[in-house]
Amino acid sequence: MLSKITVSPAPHISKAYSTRGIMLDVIIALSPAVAASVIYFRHHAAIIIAACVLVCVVTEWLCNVIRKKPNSLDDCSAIVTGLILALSLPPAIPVWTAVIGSVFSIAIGKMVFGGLGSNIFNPAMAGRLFLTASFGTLMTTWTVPATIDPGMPVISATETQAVTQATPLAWSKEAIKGKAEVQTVNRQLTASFLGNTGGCLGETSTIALLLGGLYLLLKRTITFHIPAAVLLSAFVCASIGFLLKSEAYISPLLHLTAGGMLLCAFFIATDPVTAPLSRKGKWIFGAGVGAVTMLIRMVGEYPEGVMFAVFLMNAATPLIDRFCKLKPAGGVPHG
Amino acid sequence: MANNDGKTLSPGNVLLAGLWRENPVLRLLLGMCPTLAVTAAVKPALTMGCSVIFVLLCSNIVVSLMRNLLKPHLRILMFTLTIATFVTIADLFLKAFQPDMSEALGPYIPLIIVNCIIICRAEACASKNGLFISMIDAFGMGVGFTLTLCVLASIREVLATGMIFERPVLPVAGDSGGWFVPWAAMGMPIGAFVTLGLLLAGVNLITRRGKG
Amino acid sequence: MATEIKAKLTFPGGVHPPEYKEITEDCAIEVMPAPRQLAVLLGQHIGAICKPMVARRDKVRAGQVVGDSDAFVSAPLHSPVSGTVKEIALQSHPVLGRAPAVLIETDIQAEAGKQPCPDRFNKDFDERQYSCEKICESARRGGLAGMGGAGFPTRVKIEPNPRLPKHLLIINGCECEPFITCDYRLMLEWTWQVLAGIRLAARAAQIEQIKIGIEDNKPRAIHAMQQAVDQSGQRGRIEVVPVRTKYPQGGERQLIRSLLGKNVPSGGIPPMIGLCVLNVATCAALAEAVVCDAPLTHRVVTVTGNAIVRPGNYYVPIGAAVADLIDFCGGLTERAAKVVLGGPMMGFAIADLSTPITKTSGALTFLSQEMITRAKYDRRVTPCIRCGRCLTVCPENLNPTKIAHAVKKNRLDLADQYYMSACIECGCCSYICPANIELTGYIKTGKILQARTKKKMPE
Amino acid sequence: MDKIRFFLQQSWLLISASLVFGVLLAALNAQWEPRIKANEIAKFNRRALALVPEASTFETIDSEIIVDLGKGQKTHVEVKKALDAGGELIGWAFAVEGSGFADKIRLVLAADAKFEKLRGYDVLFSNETPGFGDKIKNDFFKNQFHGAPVKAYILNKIGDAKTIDDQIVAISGATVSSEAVVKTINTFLRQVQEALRKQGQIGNGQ
Amino acid sequence: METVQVLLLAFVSIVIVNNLVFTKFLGICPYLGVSGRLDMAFGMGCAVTFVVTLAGIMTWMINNWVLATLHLEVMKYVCFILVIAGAVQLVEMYLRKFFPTLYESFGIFLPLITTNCAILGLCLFIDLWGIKSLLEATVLSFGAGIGFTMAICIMAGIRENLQLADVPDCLRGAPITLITAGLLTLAFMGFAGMIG
Amino acid sequence: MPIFAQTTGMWQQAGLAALIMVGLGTGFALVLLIASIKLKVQVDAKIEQVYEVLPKIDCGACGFAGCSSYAKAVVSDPELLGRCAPGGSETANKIAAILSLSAGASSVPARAVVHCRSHTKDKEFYATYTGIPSCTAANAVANVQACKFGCLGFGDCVQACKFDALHVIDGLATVDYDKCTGCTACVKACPRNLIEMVPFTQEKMMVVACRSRESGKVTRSMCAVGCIGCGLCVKQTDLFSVDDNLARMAYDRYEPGPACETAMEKCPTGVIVYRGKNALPPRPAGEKPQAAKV
Repeated sequence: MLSKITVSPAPHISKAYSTRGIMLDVIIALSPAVAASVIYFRHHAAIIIAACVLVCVVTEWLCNVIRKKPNSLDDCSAIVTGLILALSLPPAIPVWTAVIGSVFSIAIGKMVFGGLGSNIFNPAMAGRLFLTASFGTLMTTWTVPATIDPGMPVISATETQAVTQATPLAWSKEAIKGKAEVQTVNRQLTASFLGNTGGCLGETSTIALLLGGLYLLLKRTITFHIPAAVLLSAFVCASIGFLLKSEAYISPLLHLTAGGMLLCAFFIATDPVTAPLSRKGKWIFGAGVGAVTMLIRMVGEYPEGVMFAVFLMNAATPLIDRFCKLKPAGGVPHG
Repeated sequence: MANNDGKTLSPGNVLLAGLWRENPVLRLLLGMCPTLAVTAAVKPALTMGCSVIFVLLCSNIVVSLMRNLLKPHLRILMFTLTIATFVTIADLFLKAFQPDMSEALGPYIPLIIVNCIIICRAEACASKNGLFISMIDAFGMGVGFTLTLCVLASIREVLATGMIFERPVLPVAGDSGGWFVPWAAMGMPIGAFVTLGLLLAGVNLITRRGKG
Repeated sequence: MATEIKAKLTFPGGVHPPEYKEITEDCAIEVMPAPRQLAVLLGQHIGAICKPMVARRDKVRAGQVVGDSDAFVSAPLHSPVSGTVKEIALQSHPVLGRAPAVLIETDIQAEAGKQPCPDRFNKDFDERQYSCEKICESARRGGLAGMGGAGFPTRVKIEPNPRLPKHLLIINGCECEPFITCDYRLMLEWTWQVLAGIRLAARAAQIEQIKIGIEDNKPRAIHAMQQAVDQSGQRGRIEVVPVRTKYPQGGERQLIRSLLGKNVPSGGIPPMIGLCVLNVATCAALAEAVVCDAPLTHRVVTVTGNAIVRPGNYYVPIGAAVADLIDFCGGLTERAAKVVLGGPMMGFAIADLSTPITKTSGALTFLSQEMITRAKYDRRVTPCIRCGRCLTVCPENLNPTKIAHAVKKNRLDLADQYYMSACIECGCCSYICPANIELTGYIKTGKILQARTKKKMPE
Repeated sequence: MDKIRFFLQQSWLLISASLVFGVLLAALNAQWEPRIKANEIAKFNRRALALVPEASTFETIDSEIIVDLGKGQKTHVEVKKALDAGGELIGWAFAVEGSGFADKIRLVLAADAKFEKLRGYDVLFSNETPGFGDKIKNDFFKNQFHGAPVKAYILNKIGDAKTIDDQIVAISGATVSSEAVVKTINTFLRQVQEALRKQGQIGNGQ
Repeated sequence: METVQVLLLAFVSIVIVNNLVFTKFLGICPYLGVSGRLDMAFGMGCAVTFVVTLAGIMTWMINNWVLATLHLEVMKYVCFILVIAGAVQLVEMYLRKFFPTLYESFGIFLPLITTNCAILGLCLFIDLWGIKSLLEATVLSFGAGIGFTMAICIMAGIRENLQLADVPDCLRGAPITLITAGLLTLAFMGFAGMIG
Repeated sequence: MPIFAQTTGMWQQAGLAALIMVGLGTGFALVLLIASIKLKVQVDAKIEQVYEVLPKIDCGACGFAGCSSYAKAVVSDPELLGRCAPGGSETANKIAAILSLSAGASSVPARAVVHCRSHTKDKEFYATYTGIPSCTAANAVANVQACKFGCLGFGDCVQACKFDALHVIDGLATVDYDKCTGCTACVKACPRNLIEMVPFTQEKMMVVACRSRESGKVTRSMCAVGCIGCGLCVKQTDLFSVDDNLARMAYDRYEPGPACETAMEKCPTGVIVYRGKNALPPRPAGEKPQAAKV
């Protein structure tokens, strides 16, 4: 009679919410950005996104097969990694580059550490950084969006001869060196808000990312701490630069909308696996990401610093966690 | 070392120990700094390996010869002195006859002084064994080290530049229409760390298979 | 009908599981006749395990002492019925596994069961006719123990202690666990008895100030208690305080935090900060013990869940087997998948249906398969993604995932660094975990392992 | 006395070994030092010869040339005359140093006899990232300097690399290294020219 | 003011941009060996910082004042290593004798340092870069120690987390540490070229 | 005579070099010698011994800060043995020799014995356990399997064993006596205290593989191969005793003999078995008619 009875430690009920649910939420939240990228970059975007997602999924499956572990594809985290990686790639890169990036993301970024939950670094950013390090030229070649805004200068690279367009951030770098007008760049604000400018697939359209971020916040998939901290600290850093030397540094608003800042704030830095656990830790983490990004953007050699900043703070996460260790409500127990 | 394991201390055994069973890089994790630093290309890696073989051989010979005269407190000092001398000789030699390599390797040649392999072999083998065994041991260890370096360097050089020994092996994309786009990251620190990490993992896998 | 109440007082953390109280909240307390055989466990709660005071084939009366101990932290055991001692043998215990128990065969004439006596109390009750010593002595002789959870002997709690003077009595009427309604029914139906118990306890402990904390999802109970307090003219002394509905509001540490904003030291007890916390059921039992001189032999048990035919609140003799209760309630439905002694958050799942009811078991919950798996990925455990939800809900502000992982990897030192011992095992972290990790289970395991290593240390 | 004996007993090996090693080192050094020096000169000459192919010898000038690196740092530059077989001055060559992307870079610069046009540069030593930064060794970039007037050069991302003027087109993907080269050349070139003019080694450019 | 700026830049450069561990592969052995626990790593870092500062200053002085004047550059390596080894041993003995508590906290790491190539490496790099002022050499050597401490502490934090992770068997230990270190260098790549 | 001049220069430099070297060497030798005498610190003799065997190159491969701290650690915790990569197995063996000598090599080797022989098919279960797969966790949840004393089979001991000497076979922890070293890690791991260190006076030991203190009737209802405390074995030899419904064996006095064999054969539930190297597989449960499940 009792064959169906089971026993287990308390509690015996649980909230109907799973890892897969969280990942699906993120995928839903990314869909506006995916849509925007397809609108602006047409088939380039579609092909790269499809390739990244597919390769990520296949790589994870292969790794599990090699390790003789149960299949972990149904938590959908590989799809999220693939999407974020694809959205942070420039539209013009060849598909094989995206494939290498995806394999690196999943295999080295995630599976060698033991799969989901064990990775120290954000896998998608690992892939992107590896590609940046390996194929710098390809990773900084930006195609013109299908709906080009004539206000932005068109440049041609000397070696490839392809018609490309500089991103607002690349121009901001030129402006810092005094080789471009800050005003020209600042005029890109609207275009950057809509996404009608050169840049990585999913990073151009601010409004699509905001929509997705809002969805995540409303669904409580992420808490507001990290996005708020990232944006706030980036804004403060950019403002300092802007106020001190407005002829060299572009407007802080453009810094927030341009490049990967929003994608990072809502989707990359909030990756729970690689972010600190406690609230205080999240504030520190977010502030660090924002500040390092702005440091690299304004002082460093790379036009974009988001992936470095995220990576750096990922590395510091264990230390932050340790620093922000929670004290029990009732004080530290004796003995 | 195998001398107390009941195994016979045959020269072949000692040689093989250095090559695989106690390979300094892959099994003992010694001398990691040069392993990572000079393996962007095969040529400097080979040069480095040869320098290590030379220093290892010389220091082992010297230590083995005076192993019975060593006093406990001054032993390490004695080793250090010997090694530093031979490293300087190697450095001078390279500067004189291989100036390009000397420049490419830079301070990593003098850093052989603090390469754990050398002092480790002096301590573990040369100070306990006769001249012949010490020499064989030094040779085995040195060759093991060099081979590992070369393997690592060839992987990295091919992927980073499409070349081995600065000779093209993969058609590099460009004007001549090759298909291979070099992975610059392999020439950077990330390439060094990840390749060595995966190499070690592979070795672990093989040894475990062997045991199981 | 009382109006809806929105309380503000609460504590940080906690979860909001579905309440399911509607299943039994309107079921009046019903007396269950004594079953053929009872098994009074000799170890019922925290404190020393009793020694049997009767022998095989002895005749016992209802209320006769069958087990006792000389230890300070202990309470005697009484036979709920008159009958014959059949045997003293090992019996399944919800916590200890197998523990010695006194098996009593009920006399035929005693089967009707003991009737409760709430009608002996009214607004004219005056606790001052009982001296402090008398109340304490009654509590001791009646075998009273906390009927909410751990079951700390009541006498020890209320007796004045010169080293730890108490200044406030907190009555816990929260009943935050889903499903359970026994305390709610007590406050509604036995209002006067509960109030009398509260006043007696305050007199024994020599406390002037009393606060009754009730969750705001029980407006009728709040109303009833408030009315009783008003009518008996105790308004200035006794305060009925609604607190926000949230699990584990009924944990004494959490209730104190909600009511006073104070923290009980980790691993400590409320008297350390001058408080005494009693459960409403304990108060009712105290009143009965002092006024009627009746020992604690019966208690109200909520039999509930979605896998039992006739859920309700029953007045059950302590020692009745779970199987007897199931029979009395019409049996299990087909869907039954789990039998939990206690509520679904902190209760003990039991496998052996001959396990007897103890003084501390306030509920018996029968859960169906759907209820325990829900939509959660078929209860498959996925890796921790460090989402931090367990940190947010932890009422003790701990880092459950870190502790659980440390225990999993057998790193007790690390678990200790993250204050494993401060965990109250409320189960919030396991409840919320999207990865389905049994965090509470691991922490509990870790505590057991820790205790083992500590015990082995002197060897 | 006993102490000294004890000490000698303990450490005679060390002392004698240091003696032997010291002598060994010094001897080897004395043996090889000329070669090492020759190597260095040969390397410089090889690079310089590629820039000034007509030259047969490079002769170090006697006068001191000091270059201000900014921030109060100064360095000494060893400038050499390129002489053809007839001993006629046909150009100048000197080694300069600046910081690149990863490490220092050392370049050889060569100018024509009047120090008005650059004969180009070559890399003596660099540790730039393979695939990007080490493209400063490529002809595409180097040729832009060949024949360029001695001026402060401006690095651009856009432009025609074929025109020889003071506009230098950067290597795409390696802006840092390109910039480092241009910056290093800019730091030294004009100052050396100036110094040489002051010393009367070359005309004043009129 | 300019000197201060130069020194500051030199410091930041050696700590972050040209970090010995991430860009020069120095000190990898202790980096892999002693980064298992944070407190050990921090102790090691402190000890290295102390010794490297001492060694940097001493070798700079010997190199520039003694060897350069005597034209005995050939003796450089021998002198460097003897100075480092001697200094380490003396400091260790001195600490053990006179500051036992300090010795307990980081003195145990001192013997490890002789074979730490970060120390000798830094001395050699200072020589190679042709650092001309003692002050700058001091700042550089101190910065190198701080950079090493930072790197090893970050790694220790990560490794403490990895102990609880489900790392494949064959990757456990050195391989995963190496891969993590590799990814870390990617993170620090962002600072490359920031300061010349 | 330029050649002569050159040689003189060289010898001059060599002399200087040698002088500096000798100076340095002498100086350090002196300092170190004095220091090693003056600053000698008392250390545990065993640590010193272990330290002497170590390579003393302080490479840090063991995870400790140098050889001396490893020596200290390994003396206090022998489980750290074999961490010294440069020294290899040779050093490990030497350290083991130093450590085990003091542990007393004369006594009989102790080996782990699991006091239960109930495989999954022999046990009675009340319900399915769905919680954490660990014995400690399962033991805290009320009776999953009827017998409170039997092996839970989740393998806490398997995890604790560093020598791969324990395996769970059909729900019962089983010791591989070829690998067991008697380190007692499993004894500490078992939440039900089923594993005990038994002095192996013989190659194989006769043991009562049960810990159940339930009455005979209850034991039978729960397990096909539990000890029912019938006392038949006690009648054969005084090596056995029954206490609290459970037969026990005096291991220190055990010697194989016909009386023991008879006791083993007479046992109605077959709970008396051999354990050790080359131990015969125990009699299958239920072979005797009495041993049926109630």
